[in-house]
Amino acid sequence: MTSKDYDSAMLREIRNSVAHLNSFNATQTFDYLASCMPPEEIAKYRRVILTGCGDSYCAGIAAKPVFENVESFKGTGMLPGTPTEALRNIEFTRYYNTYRGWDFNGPNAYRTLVCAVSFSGGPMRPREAMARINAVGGGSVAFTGNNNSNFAKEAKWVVNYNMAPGEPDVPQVRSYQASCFSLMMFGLYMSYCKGQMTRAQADEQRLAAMQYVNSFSGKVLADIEEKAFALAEKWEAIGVDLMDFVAEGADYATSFFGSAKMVESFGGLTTHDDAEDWLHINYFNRTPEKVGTFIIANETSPSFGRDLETIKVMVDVGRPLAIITDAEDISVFPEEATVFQLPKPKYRWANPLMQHIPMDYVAAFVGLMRGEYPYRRNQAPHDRDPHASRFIQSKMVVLGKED
Amino acid sequence: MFYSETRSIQTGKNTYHDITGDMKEILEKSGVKNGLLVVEIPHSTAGVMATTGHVEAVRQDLVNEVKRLVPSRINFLHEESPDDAAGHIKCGLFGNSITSIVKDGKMVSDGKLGYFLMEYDGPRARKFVVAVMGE
Amino acid sequence: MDRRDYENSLVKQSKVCQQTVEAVMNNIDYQALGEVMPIKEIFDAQKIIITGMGDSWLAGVAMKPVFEAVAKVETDAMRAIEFSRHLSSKQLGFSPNTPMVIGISVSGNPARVAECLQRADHYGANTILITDQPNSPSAQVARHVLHVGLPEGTPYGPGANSYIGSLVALTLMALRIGRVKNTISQNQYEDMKKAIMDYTVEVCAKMESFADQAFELAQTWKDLKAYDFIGDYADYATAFFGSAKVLEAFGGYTTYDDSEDWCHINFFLKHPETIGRVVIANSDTPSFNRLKETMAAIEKLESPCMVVTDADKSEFPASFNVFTFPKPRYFWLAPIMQHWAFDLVADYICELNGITQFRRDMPAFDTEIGKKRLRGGTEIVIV
Amino acid sequence: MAYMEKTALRTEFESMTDITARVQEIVKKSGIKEGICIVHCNHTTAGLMVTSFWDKRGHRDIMEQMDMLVPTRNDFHHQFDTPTDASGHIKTAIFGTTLTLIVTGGKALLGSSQGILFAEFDGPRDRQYYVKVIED
Repeated sequence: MTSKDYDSAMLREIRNSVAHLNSFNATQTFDYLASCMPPEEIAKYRRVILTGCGDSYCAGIAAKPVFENVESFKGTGMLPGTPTEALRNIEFTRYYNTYRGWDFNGPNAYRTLVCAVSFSGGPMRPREAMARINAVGGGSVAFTGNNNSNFAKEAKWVVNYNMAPGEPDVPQVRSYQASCFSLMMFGLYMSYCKGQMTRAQADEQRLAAMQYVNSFSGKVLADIEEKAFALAEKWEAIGVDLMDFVAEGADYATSFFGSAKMVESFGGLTTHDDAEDWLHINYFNRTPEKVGTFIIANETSPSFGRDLETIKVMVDVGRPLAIITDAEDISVFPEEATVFQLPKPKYRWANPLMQHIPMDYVAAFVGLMRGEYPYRRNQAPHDRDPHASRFIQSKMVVLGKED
Repeated sequence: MFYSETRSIQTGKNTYHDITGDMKEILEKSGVKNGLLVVEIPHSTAGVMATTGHVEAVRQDLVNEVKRLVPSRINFLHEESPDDAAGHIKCGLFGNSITSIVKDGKMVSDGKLGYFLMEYDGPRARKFVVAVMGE
Repeated sequence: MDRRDYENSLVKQSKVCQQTVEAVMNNIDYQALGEVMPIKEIFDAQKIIITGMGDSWLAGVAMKPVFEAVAKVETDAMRAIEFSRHLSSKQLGFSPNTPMVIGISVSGNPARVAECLQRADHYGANTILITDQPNSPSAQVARHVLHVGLPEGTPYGPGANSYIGSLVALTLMALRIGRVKNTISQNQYEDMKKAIMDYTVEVCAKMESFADQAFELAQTWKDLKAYDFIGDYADYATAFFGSAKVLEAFGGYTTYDDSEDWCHINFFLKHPETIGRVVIANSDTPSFNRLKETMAAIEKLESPCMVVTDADKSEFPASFNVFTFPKPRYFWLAPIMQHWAFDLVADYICELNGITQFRRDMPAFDTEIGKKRLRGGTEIVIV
Repeated sequence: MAYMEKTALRTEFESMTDITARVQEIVKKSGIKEGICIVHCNHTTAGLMVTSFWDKRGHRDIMEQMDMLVPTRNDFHHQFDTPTDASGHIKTAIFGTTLTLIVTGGKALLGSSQGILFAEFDGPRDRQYYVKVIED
């Protein structure tokens, strides 16, 4: 069997990811974003909160550096971006408190912009986020593929993905990429509206991101597929039954996302942590030879040095290890590890757009190898909540202005 | 003859509390006709002042003026809290006790002065002690 | 079977929990707090960032609410590596002595905390270290050092009392800030301090019955494939802490999430009957009703489930094993004690399965690289 | 003709920094012999003044007297930042942030014991000020 003998809706999404982002890029122009939320509105906001559930929360973590404009203020004399937080949806809607200045009769509240992400628009919690920020007078933007959802209707502004509907029951790759990309472009748009970068800089950064995406086409993606297939076969052969994901900063989004794909695709156990805390906690797993470990160690990341040290310990303790990296010289990694050497983006915030691909492939292949149906649909006991009432029918609670 | 009594009071932040009534009551209880009455506040950030008993605005002015004289600065050497440090100073300046002369079973200031427990920090549970001596 | 034959370090620590809190409360007195946090520096801090690794990071997550509710200063708990390598330098030193960076490391040895403090100091932020070793390398680079003062002779093993020490220290710091900024009165300040001790005494009085319950549960849970922890916000710290104890004590499989995201992700885990779910659900929290919805989904999956709560058993599905803790006078005290429920379970599982803590018996873990992983060869980089 | 230059400096908490030499240097650089020199500090918690530069302890006196006039209280209405910031705003309003000096003979006109001082009411901070010289 080779990887080409396998096919599934998820695999088709991964194989089409470059083409998909290209067509998505064509619809999410800065002019389109300006038609969603006018520049004079967006320029008012001094704090941004990115939120969503599951994959959408990950998209927020991935896009945060773009809102903070970490790349362009260095050495260019431009201003840093808007202070931005990526929050778990429940933490924003139920726990985000007034101590952040929300009780100063307004200014901080009405200068906070909440960008909530939900591709389907179905879950209650993102809608609750929109209602909550509206209740204190702040700004609400819905990022969604469903313009008619109650979630979109709750928001003051809507960024619609205008994407054709995908196949049913797929662990989502397409919508995650769209959410990341859309939020990132919105971050660039916000930065140039606020004068933190020029329009030319924003265009240049978008172009660089697309160049990075396109560098995955053809043989590069096919090679990743082969390598991921071999990895999936190897890990199935040694009986990997827990997967551990390690990354820091915006790359944490990728590792969290990757872990979710494993759960969705074949129900596998996963856990995730950063490279420092991993040494304190997850290091102690009793059966290291059965814990498939992914670490994202990008040369462009400020914690690359610590990643290398952690990788040494991982190999030393006997973990089956896969490294995802944008490093040009991969001789720094131990031979025992499977290294996915990915193209290096000009701006490091673009990494989360594509670096999840190896994990997605592993998720898809292992799912097919085990004959697992995504989301355990129509199987006991998971069929006891067939319409996902656990998050669609959840009660909406809007915390208003407290003191 | 000596009689004393301790009473409790719950204060607010930078509030003042009329204790004239309590003093009169305790004086009556003591049965002393001629002598001295002392009221003392056993705290270091609350004190006592005597001023006009009738006009509310005067007392508000007094509180404001005391605040202006000794603001709760943040650079006192005493590091507990700015209100606490300022409270100690106010207490030192304006005193913790007042003595009143008792004549014919009444304080000589009766009807003219009011006695006020001044809270310089708060809200806190406070006490004040009234003692009467004489015959 | 007698549970007294299956005691390891966590159970032993639970027996001296009250003495630990007493010692820390006595050690961190008014004077110690005043020296660590002069009034001017408290007023200078427009923001507070608490950072640390592993349990120390969780201490920040757990006590963030007391800073919000009492100190009323914007507070973030941040993983050490996120703070030292990924946080934008524009967030440090934008105003004198801001933010107030509180690093936590009981031993003071790992390089990363020293790196955090040096980076903060480099950009003009204020630095305070909470530690039990005032002469440690991290203490050398901190502007102020708060000595926790844990009693001597804590048995070697996964830390619970050291975690409590950090939690109590953070609480006392938040109370001092609140008192200085006059968000609480002296009365409230004293009552809050007393509430820490009152809550400790109340929980410690129930510790024996918790141990009974935990031992019974451990016997049915010892062969489960994995443990899945669910908690929101401050209770996420308790959930994550439980997961860390699983790894430290017996190296099992764990995973964790909040009540909302669990419904989107970990709901789909295969063979739910082999996964023990641990839910932290306190009745006063704003997401209590959400947690109940999540628990209804867990019930449908027929996973074994234990609940750590301050509410009555009757609030939860009948098949769940409920650890009811006393309700603290202030809601933010709950994380100081609620981790004990799973600590005890983890300890008994470890002993029932005859596993050595921290894998000290396994040759794979007995290597130079493994031993030096936290300190040796770790370079300090200021970005 | 006019000439302008920006100067950066790092201050200490509640400190005074003598910037006379730097201002004279800029005046000299401008090549202007007769005219006006404006010194402007673009901050809200730092100001400018002309005073005797001989004795640094005298500067401490000014700062302490300012502290007595405008104590750094904790109950300012301006609660957004810090008490030092709130009192700093008031002190700066009293001091002013702009000085106008006469330029004659290629130098800013100052008395024999007069100096130009940059007064920091918060700090330590990175600060800056501008000097503009305009020819008659």
